Amino acid sequence: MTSMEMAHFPILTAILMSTVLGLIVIMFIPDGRDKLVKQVSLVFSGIGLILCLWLYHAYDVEKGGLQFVERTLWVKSLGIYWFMGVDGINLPMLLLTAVVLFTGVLTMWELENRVKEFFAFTFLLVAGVYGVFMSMDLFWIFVWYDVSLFPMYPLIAIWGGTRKEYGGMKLTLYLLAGSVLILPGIIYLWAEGGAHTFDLFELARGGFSPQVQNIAFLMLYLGFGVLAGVWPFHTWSPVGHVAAPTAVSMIHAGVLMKLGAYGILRLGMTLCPEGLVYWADLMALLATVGIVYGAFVGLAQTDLKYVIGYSSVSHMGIVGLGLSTMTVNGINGAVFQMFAHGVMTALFFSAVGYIYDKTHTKMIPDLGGLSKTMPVASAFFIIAAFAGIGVPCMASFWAELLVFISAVQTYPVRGIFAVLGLVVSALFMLRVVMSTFYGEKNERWAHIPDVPMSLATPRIILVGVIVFFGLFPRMILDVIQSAVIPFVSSL
Amino acid sequence: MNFMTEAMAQAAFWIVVGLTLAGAVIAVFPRNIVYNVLGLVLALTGVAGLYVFLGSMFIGLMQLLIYVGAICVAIVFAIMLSRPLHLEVPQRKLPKVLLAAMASCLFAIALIGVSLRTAWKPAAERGTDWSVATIGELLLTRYDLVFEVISLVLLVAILGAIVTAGFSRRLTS
Amino acid sequence: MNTLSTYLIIAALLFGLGLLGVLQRRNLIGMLISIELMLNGANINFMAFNRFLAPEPAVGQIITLFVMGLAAAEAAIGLSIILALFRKFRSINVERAQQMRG
Amino acid sequence: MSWLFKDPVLLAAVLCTWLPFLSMAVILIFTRHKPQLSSYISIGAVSTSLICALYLLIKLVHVGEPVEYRTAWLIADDIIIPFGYLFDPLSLLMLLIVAVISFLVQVYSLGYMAGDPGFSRYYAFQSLFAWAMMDMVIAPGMLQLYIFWELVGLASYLLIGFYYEKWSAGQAGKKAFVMTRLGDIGFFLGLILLVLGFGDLGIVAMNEAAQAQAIPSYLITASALLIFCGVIGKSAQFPLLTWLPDAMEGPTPVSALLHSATMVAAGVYMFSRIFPFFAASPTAMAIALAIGTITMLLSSTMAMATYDIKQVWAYSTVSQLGFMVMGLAAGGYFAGVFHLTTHAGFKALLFLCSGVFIHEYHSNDMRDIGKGGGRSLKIPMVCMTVGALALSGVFPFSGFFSKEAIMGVLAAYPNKIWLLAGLLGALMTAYYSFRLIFMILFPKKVDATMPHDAVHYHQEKDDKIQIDHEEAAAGHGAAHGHGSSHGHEEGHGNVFWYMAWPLIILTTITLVLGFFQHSLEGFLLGHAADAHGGEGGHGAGHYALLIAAVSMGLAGIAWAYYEFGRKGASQEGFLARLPKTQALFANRWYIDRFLRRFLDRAIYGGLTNVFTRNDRRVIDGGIDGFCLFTIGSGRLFSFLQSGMLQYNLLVMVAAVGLVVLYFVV
Repeated sequence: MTSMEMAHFPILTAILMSTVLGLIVIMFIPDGRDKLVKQVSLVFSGIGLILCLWLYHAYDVEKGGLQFVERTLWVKSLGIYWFMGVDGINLPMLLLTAVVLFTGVLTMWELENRVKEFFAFTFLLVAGVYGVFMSMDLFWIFVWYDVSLFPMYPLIAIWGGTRKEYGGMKLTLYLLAGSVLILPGIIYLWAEGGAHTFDLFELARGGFSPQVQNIAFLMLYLGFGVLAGVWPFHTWSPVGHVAAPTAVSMIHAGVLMKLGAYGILRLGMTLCPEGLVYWADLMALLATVGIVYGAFVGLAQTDLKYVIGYSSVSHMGIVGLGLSTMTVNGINGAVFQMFAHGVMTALFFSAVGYIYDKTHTKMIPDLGGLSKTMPVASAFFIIAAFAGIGVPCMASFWAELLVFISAVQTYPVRGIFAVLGLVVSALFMLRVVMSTFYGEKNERWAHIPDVPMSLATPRIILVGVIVFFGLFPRMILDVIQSAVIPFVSSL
Repeated sequence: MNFMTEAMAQAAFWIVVGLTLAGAVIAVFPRNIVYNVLGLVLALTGVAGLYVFLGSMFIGLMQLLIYVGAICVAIVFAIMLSRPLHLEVPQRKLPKVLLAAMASCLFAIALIGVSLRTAWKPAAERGTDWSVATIGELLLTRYDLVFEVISLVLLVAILGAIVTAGFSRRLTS
Repeated sequence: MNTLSTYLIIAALLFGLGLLGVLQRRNLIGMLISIELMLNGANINFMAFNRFLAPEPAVGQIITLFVMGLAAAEAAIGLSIILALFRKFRSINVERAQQMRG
Repeated sequence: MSWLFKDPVLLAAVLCTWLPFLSMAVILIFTRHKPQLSSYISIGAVSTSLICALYLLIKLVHVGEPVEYRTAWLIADDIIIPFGYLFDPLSLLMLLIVAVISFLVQVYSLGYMAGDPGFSRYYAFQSLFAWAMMDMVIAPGMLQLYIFWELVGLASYLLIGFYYEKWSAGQAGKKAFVMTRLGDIGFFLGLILLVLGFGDLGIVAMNEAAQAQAIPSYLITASALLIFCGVIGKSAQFPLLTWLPDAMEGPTPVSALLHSATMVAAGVYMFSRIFPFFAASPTAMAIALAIGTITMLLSSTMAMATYDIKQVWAYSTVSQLGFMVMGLAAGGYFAGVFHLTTHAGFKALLFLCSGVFIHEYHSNDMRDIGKGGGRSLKIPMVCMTVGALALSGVFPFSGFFSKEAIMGVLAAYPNKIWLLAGLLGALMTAYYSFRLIFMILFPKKVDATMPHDAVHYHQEKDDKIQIDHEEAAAGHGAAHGHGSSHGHEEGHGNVFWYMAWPLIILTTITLVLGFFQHSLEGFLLGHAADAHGGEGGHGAGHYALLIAAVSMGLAGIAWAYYEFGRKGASQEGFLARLPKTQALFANRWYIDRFLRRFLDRAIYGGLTNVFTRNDRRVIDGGIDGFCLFTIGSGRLFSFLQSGMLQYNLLVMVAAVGLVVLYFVV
């Protein structure tokens, strides 16, 4: 698994470098050349996307396991490795990141305020995200994790909207509080590991005593859980999303929140399986509360982005529930849901972003009857809402199906409550769709043009991804499964 | 004779002590800065006298040379440059003075307490070589490094003083 | 009269007076003067220990010399800071020089 | 792709089910702005589906064993979700019904929807519906059925809320989606239970296992009851029946297609699909029977109190669906399916006829249509009367045969109360159908100018265009959401015949379908006849029952004639003299109000409110409070860090002094 085949082209490093290089190039573009900045960003995010697609294509599902491994010793005395690889769990995440970055850049095509800095920070953020997803070394995971957290504050505080200072501060503080738990957790495991290595798999092979696992798992779970929007640490998510600019919301809700769930899965569950068993009950409980609670609170919101924020809480609850079942299908569903929710949420924010840019409001009572003036823009939101409800033949349906089946099996009562949450989520999505897009033509917005083709492109890509994986779920599930089955059997 | 010398030395000692403390009081209390400097000169001279009583004429001279001769003059220059005489002398705040007095009394009492409570023991074998030659030799042999470092510190301090006083003028103007 | 504790008490008093000056003076130069007093108090201690306790009478004197040298450096730096501050605030009152308050 | 062409049956199935999907995609992506082309694409797709469905039926009509094709759609550990096709008599029949009705409705819509700004969108959604419904019908496994079942719900939501400018349309769509979803949750949980307990969700496997008693009975009862929740939601059974009348906000062809013939029938279809499975649990069957009966009676009473022509048929649909559920739950597999078939025909007919009236007179109120001269539209009037006769169960229309079949099953049931309920339902059905017919046919003459108008409307067709325009200007037509100035440019007759031909075809079907009862029975029960034991052999009691049922229908018609039809009738009905009862019926037995209250109090006012407050006050408040505490304590300590050197030093000195004193002195 960790064989030292370094002969192949280091594609993972190349993907990572596509963002880092993009960042550097953007920084050297002279001020005022905004168009050039956008083009360069598009090119570099496109390179990342193409590489990720190629990676997805080249990954050998039959063989499974960790592929495209790059592993070199970096700091010998501490046992830090430059160790990257892909398996079925992080491969979909990489693809998701690439898609969301690419569409995010396109979505921000009309940005005018401090364009260079915006894209530079965005690329830094995404470099961190790529790094976390592909690193298999605890040290690097933590480093990249913090790299991805830091740009959030300037991105929100400078380009943000409603209550941006408050939102940005709250988000940053919450996430840093999470990483304050993660770092001691990692160091604790490193110290207890005996071999003094940060290599994830070597640590996992070494194993830990149940006592250590219980403590370390709780630390990692809570630390990453903050980012994954685990109830009751979720309140940063709606506030932060409301404050953030469109592309940042897309990347943040679409990708960064997955980082939390991925961290729980990759670090917590791999290293501390017995800790997982010990805390699984709690995890399932919090996840279920999150699903139901998020949906109910979403019912009462009047701000479009708040609604999406709470729906994210609800949907990330499904991920948590899937992870807590410790069954193949639960984890399959959770990883699938991470992917599906990422794309869906990106579409949501992308659609809202256009509406907000044009109307300068995202308060539901002020909108209404938008379908008449901007049918295409409305269609994107409505499609996202259906994906959120879990309509079949959209990617998230399969994920929810798998999670609920295993949840009802493992935790019958909680599972049933979670399924009931679906009705509420349907109610609140449709409520929003109706009050925003249905109804008489609103003269206030009559002058607004519908989304032009150039700006519709990112949304069309996202819709395409949702429907494609909805119609052909095996395209992604087989990949996920190739990693999950050995993972569960090793638990 | 012996008794007389003894008594005179005794008297001289206490006079020196009195001058020193009086100088210190003058250096601390009056609000006019010029009195303070003069008080400081008095106190430092007194200390030089005490050094003589402690058996080191050399250090006493050095005290006069460095402190009274150099530092005090520097302070006088500073006073003249910063023109504090032209400025209104601010009123003292009683609570602050009281607090300061209490704290420093506390500290002084603690110091005196320590010095009185400790059973000081002289070294078993005590040398008698008080000569300047030995001091010079030791400075250039055993304390060579320290001596160099101190020299360096002085150099840096002078440069620093020039930079701080000089550049700040350029920066603020 | 010529006992160790006499000198130590004198040094302590000198130090205490200096301390009092440092704590209550608002004039920076006044504070500097008080600091010189405190240094002298310390020097007296060195000399006294040198006279009554030390095995080698040269060592205490050397230390006193060093302290004097450092005091000169300190005075130079202190005074230049005072001058800089004076230019900045048009005052040498410490209570005005508080830009770093929380 | 060569595998596709090797087997003509498979090819036909794929074409049949996926062409509509393709047409939806093409319309939405490419031809949104070309309404005419969009409609041709959609109709082309659905007519190909119809041909394929016919081909499949002819090809497979004599195949005894069900034909199954499947491929793995999703493989997740031990759960395999297949995608495929199951052809047995039931699915072939239903596929044909769906294809026929979809085709007719889409043709009809060419006239009805002509000139609507959302014409392309309408056809895209129609195609979406056709795709979902057909894939649902021929699903070989329950999970595929569930998936397309949900998609059918989605299409229904989109079509009900088609006139999205209308607030009530949006509300109705939302209500329909959420209420059916509520039932679907039960369905879903039932499926999960079955997956975990039994493991195979193949329809054939389930039915065979249930018959062979390979599944523990408690599991069957529990999962059957949960699955029945899906039927309750989709087929608008008690207590989730109120969404269907509201769904009439959609365009009338949609009501005809979805809310009478196909989508709502999906619940009943699913019931019959796994009939042997349900039959294995007497408890589930008894509960289903009770719910079907309650639904039938309640909605019949509601239909008696409304004046909205579409609402009447909507209630009647609910009532007939309840009747089908009764038939199935009483053990009459063939009776239920047969009634489903005939009902699809005559109810689509009734809706489409009403659509013509609504299209002409821009009113849903049967009194307005009557006064406007509804009787002068000959073809729809005759067709509607035929439909109403079929609905009332009068010989020789198709409804007669299927109702008789269900009555026969009910009569064979030991407890006669169900039969009585069925007869009462037949009486009420006849009453409210002919109440409507008579009100249109013999309008109450209060206004002397009305007959003039009627002539005006009918005979001077050229002027009619102008009248339409005037009415539109008066805002009367705008109430319907679609502009009324549509379509007439291409000639009124053309539009009219688009709408008339489907009516005539459906009327023909209604007239002749009943006589195919025995061949259908043979076809449906062919291979399974032994297992069910058939439903023949009612013996002598059969004729008594026949007379009773027909006389009930005729009595209802007579009653309606007495109150609405004869000269000088008050046209008020007996309900007008019982205001409280009328209020009860008109308000749908207050089911809606109860649900609304529940939603307002428990969901919006209760849980949502509590959770939102909790979020604001407790969680956010706690965090913000913590932050404020941090900031406050920072402020507090910052006094120590006043920037005043002397205070800092003072504290330091005092502290050191105290420490020294403590340790030394």
